[in-house]
Amino acid sequence: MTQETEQSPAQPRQGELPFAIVQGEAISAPPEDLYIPPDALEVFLETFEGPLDLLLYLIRRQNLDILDIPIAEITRQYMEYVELMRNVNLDLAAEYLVMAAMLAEIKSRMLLPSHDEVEDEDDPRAELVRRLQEYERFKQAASNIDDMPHLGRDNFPADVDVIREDRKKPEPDIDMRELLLAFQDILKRVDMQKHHEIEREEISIRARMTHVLSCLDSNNFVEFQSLFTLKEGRLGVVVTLMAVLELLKLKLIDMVQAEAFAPIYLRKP
Amino acid sequence: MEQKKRQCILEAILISADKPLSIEKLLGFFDTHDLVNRNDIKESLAELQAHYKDRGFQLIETVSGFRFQTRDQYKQWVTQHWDEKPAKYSRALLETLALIVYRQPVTRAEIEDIRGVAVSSHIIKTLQEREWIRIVGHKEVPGRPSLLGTTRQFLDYFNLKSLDEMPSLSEIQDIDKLYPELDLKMKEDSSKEDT
Amino acid sequence: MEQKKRQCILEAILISADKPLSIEKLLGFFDTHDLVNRNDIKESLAELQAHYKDRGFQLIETVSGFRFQTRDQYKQWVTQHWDEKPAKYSRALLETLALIVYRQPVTRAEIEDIRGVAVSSHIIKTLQEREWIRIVGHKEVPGRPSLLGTTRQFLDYFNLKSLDEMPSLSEIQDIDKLYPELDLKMKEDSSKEDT
Repeated sequence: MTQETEQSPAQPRQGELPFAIVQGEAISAPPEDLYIPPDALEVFLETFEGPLDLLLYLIRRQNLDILDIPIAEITRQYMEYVELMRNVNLDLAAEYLVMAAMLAEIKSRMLLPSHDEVEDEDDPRAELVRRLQEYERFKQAASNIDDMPHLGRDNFPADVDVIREDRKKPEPDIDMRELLLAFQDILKRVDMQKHHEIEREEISIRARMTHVLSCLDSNNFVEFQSLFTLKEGRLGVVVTLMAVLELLKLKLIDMVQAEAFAPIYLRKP
Repeated sequence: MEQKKRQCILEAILISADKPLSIEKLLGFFDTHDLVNRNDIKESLAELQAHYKDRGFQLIETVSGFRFQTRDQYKQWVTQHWDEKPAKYSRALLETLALIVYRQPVTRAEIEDIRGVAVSSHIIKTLQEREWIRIVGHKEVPGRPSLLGTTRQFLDYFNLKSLDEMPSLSEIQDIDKLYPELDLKMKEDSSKEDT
Repeated sequence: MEQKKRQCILEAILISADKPLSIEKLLGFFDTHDLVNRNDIKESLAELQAHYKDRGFQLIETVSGFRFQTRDQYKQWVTQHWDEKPAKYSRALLETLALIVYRQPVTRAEIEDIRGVAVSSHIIKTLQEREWIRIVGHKEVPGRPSLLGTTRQFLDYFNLKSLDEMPSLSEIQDIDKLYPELDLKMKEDSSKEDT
């Protein structure tokens, strides 16, 4: 099974997908016999939670009775959808293909002549209907949970100042090892995912970047030279210089010089 | 201790607490010579609930105890404290949570079976970090998969005294009620096509 | 907006605020079509002060604005909140702190990107209140997100003279060699957990 793509709530969702590009060629019109308006494709990834969800949607679009699904028609629409997804080069989840196979199997069984002598033979659609209905209940439950008042979204705990006797609230202790273990864990996970690259850069430059930023504010210019402490020696000067260059690259600071050989000033943009 | 003073002390304790406090815990705030018993506390809590029934905040009872919190109807103003809107939960997360709530103890495979898609590890991790779910045991099948269940914090977060207060799982839904939001969105989109 | 509703909204805002709010700031919580002006706010604040004049907490005005706080005469009870043992920091908090240490200056989104999970505001707030991290600037991208970095207090806590003394990334890979004695100690600690 492939993993569904869970989007972190903090990351903005991609607003618009480019419309279909097939073999390097942009497609301006969707297949004509497509029941689903092409706009639906844009919201596809955000809207459907999987093949069951898509099937429920297709059934509803045609106002079909879930208990009497015309499998052939639904299969056709479903396959068109899956095909379209493939064309737009989306990462097509294996679950959708499994469902397509299941639909095809049901369809083929329904095409076979029915055995009248076997009275209680199961409708091949029964299993699918059961799954759809079961899924639907939890889909509803999920939306019910979302509608319930959430602490921190709909209501907020009281947070008032406290007049208390002079005793300090004990704060949790951590030791360096705990902190490093946590970071080691992240490194391991990142190595496994390979999505992100934590560059193996020296911490001193990062730390100096923070230091330089804290020396600046947006109103006042700070003289470039004042950032350097000669006491730190050559290495310290180099580290500061690299930190400043890195901050400039990241556009976190501005550098101004009135004329050639005039003092250079830094400030936050 | 006289009634009014007791009420004020409880009010001060609860308004400055960072978590819900049970009657037992509240009792622990008093000294023996304060001469306060469980019934006194119950009585004061009821008075406080009545006192705050039409104010900007209220005293609610969750599974772990009593907590003062702002009322839902003022969230529009209260949320201005923060620059960012509170995170919206994805449907995948909510569906996974719903399955854990109603089917607990449940394995990840069982959740995947009903949803028809793999459950991402991020979702499980997010739910665990929020302390809404936890591993409650292991199923005695090959691989001994973890069984997931909800926590006390989950109930606290949703202001519930017990899981029985969750809306009951619906009967088979009327299919027409599905996806109203998508329908709307598509209508909007197509009306914009002419512009 | 009617007087009672305005009072409730202000009450809800003030009771959930983590710092004093000036009349100017309070005004900012309202929308233009709420039709609330400075005088309305002053009036409501006076009403609230009168309302809370003999309760467990009161509305006080400091130099930076209005703030609810518990009353002095109940401090003997309220202080019991802090008699409990300090809690332990969550894994999420430690990982967030570690990323701020090694990736600073870093935005919250960048932390979330690496950890794969949203970072709760609570964690950032806790770290800021502990004065281990602070906002060192803003990244020049849409939304100008805060850049987080560590503080002098963080170094003091860990007895470091500078961040250069933090173990390098390559040393972290081999953590057990760094702290062999700690490893032993932790094992002892966990065996003593019941005591």
